[in-house]
Amino acid sequence: MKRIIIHEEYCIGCGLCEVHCIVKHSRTGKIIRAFKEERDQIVPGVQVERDGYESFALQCRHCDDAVCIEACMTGAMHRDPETGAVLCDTDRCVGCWMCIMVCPAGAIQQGADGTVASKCDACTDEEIPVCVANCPNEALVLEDEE
Amino acid sequence: MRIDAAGIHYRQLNEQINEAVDAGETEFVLDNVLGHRYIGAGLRDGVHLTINGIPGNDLAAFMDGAEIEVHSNVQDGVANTMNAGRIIVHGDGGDILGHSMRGGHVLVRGLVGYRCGIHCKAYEERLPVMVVGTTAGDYLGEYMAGGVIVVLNAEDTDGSPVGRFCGTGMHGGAIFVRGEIEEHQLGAEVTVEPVGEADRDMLEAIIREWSMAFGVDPGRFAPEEFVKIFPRSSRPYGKLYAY
Amino acid sequence: MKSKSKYLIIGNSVAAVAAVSGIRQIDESGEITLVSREPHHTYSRPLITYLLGGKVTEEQMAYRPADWYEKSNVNALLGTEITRVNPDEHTVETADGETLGYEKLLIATGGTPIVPGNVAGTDAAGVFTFTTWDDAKAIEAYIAEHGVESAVVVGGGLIGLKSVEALIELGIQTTVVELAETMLSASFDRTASELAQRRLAEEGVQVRTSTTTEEILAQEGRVVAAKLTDGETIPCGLVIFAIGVLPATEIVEGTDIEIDRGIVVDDRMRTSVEDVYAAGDVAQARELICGEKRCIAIFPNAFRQGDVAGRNMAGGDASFEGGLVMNSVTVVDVPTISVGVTEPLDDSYETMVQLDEDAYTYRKIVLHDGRIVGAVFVGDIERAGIITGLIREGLDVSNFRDMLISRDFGLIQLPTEYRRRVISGTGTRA
Amino acid sequence: MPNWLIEPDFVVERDPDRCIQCEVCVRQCANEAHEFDEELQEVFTDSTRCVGCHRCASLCPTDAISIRPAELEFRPNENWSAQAIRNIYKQSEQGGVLLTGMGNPEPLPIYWDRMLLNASQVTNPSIDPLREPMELLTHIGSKPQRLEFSGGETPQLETTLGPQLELHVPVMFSAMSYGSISYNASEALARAANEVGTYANTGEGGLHEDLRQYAGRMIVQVASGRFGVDVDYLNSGAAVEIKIGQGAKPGIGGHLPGEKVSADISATRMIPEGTDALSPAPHHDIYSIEDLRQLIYAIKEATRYRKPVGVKIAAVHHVAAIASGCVRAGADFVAIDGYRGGTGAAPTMIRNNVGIPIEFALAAVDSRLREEGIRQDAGLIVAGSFRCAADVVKAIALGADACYIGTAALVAMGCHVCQKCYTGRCNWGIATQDPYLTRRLNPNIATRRLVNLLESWAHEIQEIMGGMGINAIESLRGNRDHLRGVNLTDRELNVLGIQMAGE
Amino acid sequence: MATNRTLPFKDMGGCSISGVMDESGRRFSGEEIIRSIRNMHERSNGLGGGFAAYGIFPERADQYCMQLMFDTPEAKRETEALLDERCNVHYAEDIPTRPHEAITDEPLLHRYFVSVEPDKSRPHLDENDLMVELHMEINTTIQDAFVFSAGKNMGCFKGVGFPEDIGEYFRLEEYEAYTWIAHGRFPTNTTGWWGGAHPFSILDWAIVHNGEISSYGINKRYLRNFGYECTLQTDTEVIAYLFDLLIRKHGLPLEVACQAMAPPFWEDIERMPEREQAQAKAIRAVYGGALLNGPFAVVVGSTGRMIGFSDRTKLRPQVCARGGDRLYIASEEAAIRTICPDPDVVWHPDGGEPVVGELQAGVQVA
Repeated sequence: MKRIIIHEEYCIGCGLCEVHCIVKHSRTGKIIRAFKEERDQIVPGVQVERDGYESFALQCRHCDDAVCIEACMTGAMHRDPETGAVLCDTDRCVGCWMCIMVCPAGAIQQGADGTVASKCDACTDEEIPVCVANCPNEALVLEDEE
Repeated sequence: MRIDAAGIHYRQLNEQINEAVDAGETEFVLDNVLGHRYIGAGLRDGVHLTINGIPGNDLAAFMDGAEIEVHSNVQDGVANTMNAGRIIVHGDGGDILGHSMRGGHVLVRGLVGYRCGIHCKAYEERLPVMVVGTTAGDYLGEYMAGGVIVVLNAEDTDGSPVGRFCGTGMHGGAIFVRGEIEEHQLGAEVTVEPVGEADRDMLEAIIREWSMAFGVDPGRFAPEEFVKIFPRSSRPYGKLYAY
Repeated sequence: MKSKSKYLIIGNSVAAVAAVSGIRQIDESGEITLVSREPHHTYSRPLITYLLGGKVTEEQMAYRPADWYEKSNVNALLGTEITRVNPDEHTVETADGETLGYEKLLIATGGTPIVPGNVAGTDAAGVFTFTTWDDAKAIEAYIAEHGVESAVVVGGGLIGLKSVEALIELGIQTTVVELAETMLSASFDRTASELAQRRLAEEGVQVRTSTTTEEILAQEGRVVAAKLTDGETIPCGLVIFAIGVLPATEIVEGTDIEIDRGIVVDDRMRTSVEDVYAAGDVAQARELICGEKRCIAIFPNAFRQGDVAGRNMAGGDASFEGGLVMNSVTVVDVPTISVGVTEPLDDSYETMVQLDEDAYTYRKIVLHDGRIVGAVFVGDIERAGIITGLIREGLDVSNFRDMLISRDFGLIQLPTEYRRRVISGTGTRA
Repeated sequence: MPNWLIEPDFVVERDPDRCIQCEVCVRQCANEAHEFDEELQEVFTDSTRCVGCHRCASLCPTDAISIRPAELEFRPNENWSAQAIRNIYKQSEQGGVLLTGMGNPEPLPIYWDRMLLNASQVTNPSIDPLREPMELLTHIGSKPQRLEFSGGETPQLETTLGPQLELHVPVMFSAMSYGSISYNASEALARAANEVGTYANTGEGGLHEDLRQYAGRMIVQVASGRFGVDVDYLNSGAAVEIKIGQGAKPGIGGHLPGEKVSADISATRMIPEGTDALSPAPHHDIYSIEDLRQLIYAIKEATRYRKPVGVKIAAVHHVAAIASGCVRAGADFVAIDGYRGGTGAAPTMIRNNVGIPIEFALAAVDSRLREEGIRQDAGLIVAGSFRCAADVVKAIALGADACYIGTAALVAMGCHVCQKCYTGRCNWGIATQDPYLTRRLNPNIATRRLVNLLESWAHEIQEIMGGMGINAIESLRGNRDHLRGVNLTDRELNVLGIQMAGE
Repeated sequence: MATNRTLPFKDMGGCSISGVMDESGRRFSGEEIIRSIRNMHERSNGLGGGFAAYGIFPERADQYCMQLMFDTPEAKRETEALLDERCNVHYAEDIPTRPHEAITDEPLLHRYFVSVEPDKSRPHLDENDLMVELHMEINTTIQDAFVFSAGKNMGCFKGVGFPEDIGEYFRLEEYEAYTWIAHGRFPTNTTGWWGGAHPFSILDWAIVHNGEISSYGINKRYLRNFGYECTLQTDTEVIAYLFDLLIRKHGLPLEVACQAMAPPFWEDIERMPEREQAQAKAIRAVYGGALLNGPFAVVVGSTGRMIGFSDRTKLRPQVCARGGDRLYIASEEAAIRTICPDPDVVWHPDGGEPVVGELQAGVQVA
């Protein structure tokens, strides 16, 4: 599968990945409107962790042995058979946060309204996820994996 | 291996040494050396050269572990950018001895000229040590960034055993001088103190090493007779600029 | 013998489902027969309280899509109860007297709810346990039929709490009766329990602690009140016993399969008898932190065990790294997570705590021997999984322990090698 | 005391309709010009801190930021320029030497722009570089005056050619030390040189262990501080360059302040961590030309005559004589750095006022070496602000073997020529050691960009050569017939050794 | 080759120098100095070598020996016409040379033993002044003629090549002198011009120099105040003229002249005793234009005297030795030991400290 590889040594902590993730998952898809109208309603699926000079943008790792899928009591968390991405079916999610409890990367968040889990959807409808496409320093790279 | 250097060019001489070293030779005696340059340049561990005669400039440049014993004076530029090894000079040293030396020991029985130990620098386990038997010229230890220079003043010369501008631009290491040194002889970047307990053992060990090399009684030089010259700061020119 | 399957799975919940997928990772075609006493398509057991509370629909109960058995090539015998396992013959017997053969057998029968034998009147109508879809349907029907307005939930543990939540949703005045000094004492530490209790009280839930039910009082065969050991009598139209579950080991009792509290299994989920595996709430497997074999009736544990069992049944080589007690539960609107050891067991344990009572936020880390052995999160649960991961890994956190409790704590503070492995996404298990 | 005489160089404007308060600009400005006000939840900008590097504007996702020069006009005065006044404010406030970075920005003539190239029309054919070989391969090193062959039926070459550098593109990366630039920048230069088949130069900071894998395409420099110089270092590179001078600061040394001497840099320079790395103005073992010869031969001895040993000098008044001396002292190549050459840090007064243009220096040196019959004894490399392929072609036509580019390479990596390298706060992650900033330069990207640059220049050089009807760079090298001057005095044309346009 | 004189460059370069003086006045062959300078072959590059010898013409010790080079016979004719007009030529001959494979493109080399009569219209000028004037005039006005030396009982021999080859070419082993100075040259700008080699000479001053005079531009203009035309575009030239100016014309004691050229730092002056300080201040104040800045080591010859000194920070090497009656000064000790393997004493003089060899009391050489 294709996986977003994080080259943390090149992450500059700018946060453009978050910005573009928000835009991508906004209603309008237009950056200024997305921010002015919907900023509070979208939890970006990629979040930049910062500590001193170090940083990296972390989104769901779509783990091979995704413990969130194992822990999900509703079956909402599942692996997309086509892309291999781990996705959360928000229609089935009840917000039990078992996924948050087990995700070792801390890459799943409570959604903006607090009822369902929110996470990276790997931009499966894009050729390249927007966080990757807009990373100015190629700290995020989409790579084919065996 | 014994080589008669008379009448041969330095390049031939050094190539002969290098080829022999490549073939495994470790002991060399060079006779009738007279101004042959670059002897020992880049030579590594385990090689020992005895030089009879006056070697030319840049003796032991970039040397990296070999040992050289010279039974006479040496000319300028000895131990230039030397990394490791040992040089024993039974006579006097010229100018610019130990330029940018990063490691190894240079022991001189007599005096040394101007600008010796310039830019001497220590790094990790490498600690250059330069011992001057009698006196040193101006600019001793200029820009010194590390290492140890010891001036023994073995002949108790009148006045100061070092020249002017001693330690100018110094920002690391230490110079130990046995004898008088006046404020005006020192660079602005250094300060002087009596030798403390912390340095005593090291100084004694260096004195012993020199004394052994030349058959002198090490008891002649008591650590308390020395002063220590060391930099005030590792950043001497930090305030030179307007931003 | 009616049939003989390569793989026979007794149970239809998470462990069973995980076992199927585990088998299918290795053996795409070997015949799998799955037998379930309940007639339902595999459903999410924890959702029953949500179902009761009306938060999910029946359609949403499905743990796997409707075509899952088919797609997984599973022969599902739903509504079929197994009464007996005959390991020597490699067969099981159904309640209908049929015999099913197997090459590999998985027992994933889960747990049986506890109804205390020393409480009088538990046979009255309106007294329920609450562990199955049918329980939820029954309670819902009873409430509707009798216009229940108040209820007593016996047991302040997680099932009790989820039951209370469902009842709140239905507008039923609820009292919780808990034997211990605080609710949720088994999974939370005292501070978190008190926070949860306070939050429930704010929602009008009555909480009685350090007491329990002595007798269920009934009129016309129907519950009217619960009498507590402290003498108080609480009028109610419904009683739910939510004291806990016991491993459902009945079908193997009397066989050579070793039973302690549950069916004892090794790290490959094998019972003491060849070709018989057990997983989920019925199994007694190694616990991660103390290393002893314990029954840990929690969801992710069951999944993992089922997966390991399935893979091994299919000839794979999977190993269970040990169960870890952990719970995620939302108290009204306050999310909480607890993992592992939540209270120091002795002086050799250390704790780090950050508490804001008014905001209902609380974080606690329990350390032992330089490692995290437990944690509690109330209110702010983001990134709790990182701590869970550290507990699982047994990583020495001495060098960065002070950061653990910080709100800003993230993967980035962890040692590079560890975090790189996590970030790689290629394997989070040690 | 408040520094109220310091005025902003730039005004940063933020379009409130476009700003989405994403704080990308805040995080990208190492000078802290942008700040997020937590209370007002809004980004504000302090223009006095802006150095005009464009980092914020480049990364702003909504293009909400624009930067323009501060229009704080003094009363017009050709003599007392705003810069002159502000320099005095600064020095009277802080004392000390005015420091700057990059090359000379003063409005002095750029002679490349006054030389024009030739092309074939009718009388001789131009060549299509897309179809035909266009050879740029260049060898730099000492060549014998003539070759000796043994007699006999099949003549055998008797002369052994000394060590040569082999360039696929006649453009090399000039000396930029690890210390003056970041590790990532150093890595990118080394990798790009390897990919393209040219050379990068370590500068005087030694060679980082991790870069030794690229050393076959690196020139290792020996400067007055002798940082990182040992016999292994000398033998690791493709060639050794003795740095005597630098175009941006002829005659003076340099200081890498201790705070930049990190563990990694300390290991590379082989000096203790945190101490100033002081490069004295002279080599203290070179006070005369025969001393230079002494060092050249000391290095040749230490490398057993297997590496070309060259000398880099700044273009100054007697450059032809000096270059001749270097050649006669045994240099296998001479690199000359013009007065517009770049630097990480130099005193402003020196950078702006010392040295001569590389165009004249090159013309004078090439002519002199030819007059003396020693041109082929050494390669001739020129440096000092080559901005494009045409500059390179002109330099080669004037007589250079190859060019060194420094600033152009940095610009390829993202440098915006803000001239603040000396502060160590390069927002583009190039001239800094701050780990927060060095991450900004991903060496993979930087390598790619450098390779692209060199390859596109190579292609342009080939196009221009094709136009001249030349398909081998040997025929361009020193071929001043292909240059014509415009807007030059007779004296200038004379020194350049070229004819006037129209002649 | 006259074009070389108009080069807009000054000559720069590094070098080797060596000098030997026998203070007893005993004269010895040039073979030794050739060997000494040959030992430092590495310090020069074949573009210049030269010698000065003192006491070589005892039979004509009272006449000026003008040794000249001519690139063309016309220049020689023109020069001889001028000599006939200005002085009495007592004897003239080709300077003896021998064919040498390493020496090519040699000019015409000729010498004239002359004396000058006082110029009645300019009584303030003595014979030395007139000789200087003549020397300058030839150098500046006659194309392709150049004076190597014009002193009494001394001569300069120089040319393009390595010094040992030049020495052999001029058959120096056939001369006997009590002082020999020699130079191996490493110029950085010339394509080889015989006149550009060292020593530079005026009257009986001859000087060999290693280093570069950064103050050349002002030294040259300073000297012009006193009638010295620096025609050779070489920094070394100014040192020769400064010696002539300071010692001969201004009559300064040798130590003072040297102090003018390589004065102490002001901070050293400030520490001097009052009288010495006043003197040092005065010297610096008055002779600022004579201060030689930049690296140099020189050996200066003159009648009965050999002086070595270097710049005040000793940027160029200089080693001295004494053995018997002889004083040795050289760039490298090996060059001394080549001809004096076992000297009585070897020492390194301080920067700016003159080392002076003088004929022992009572010894007459000219």
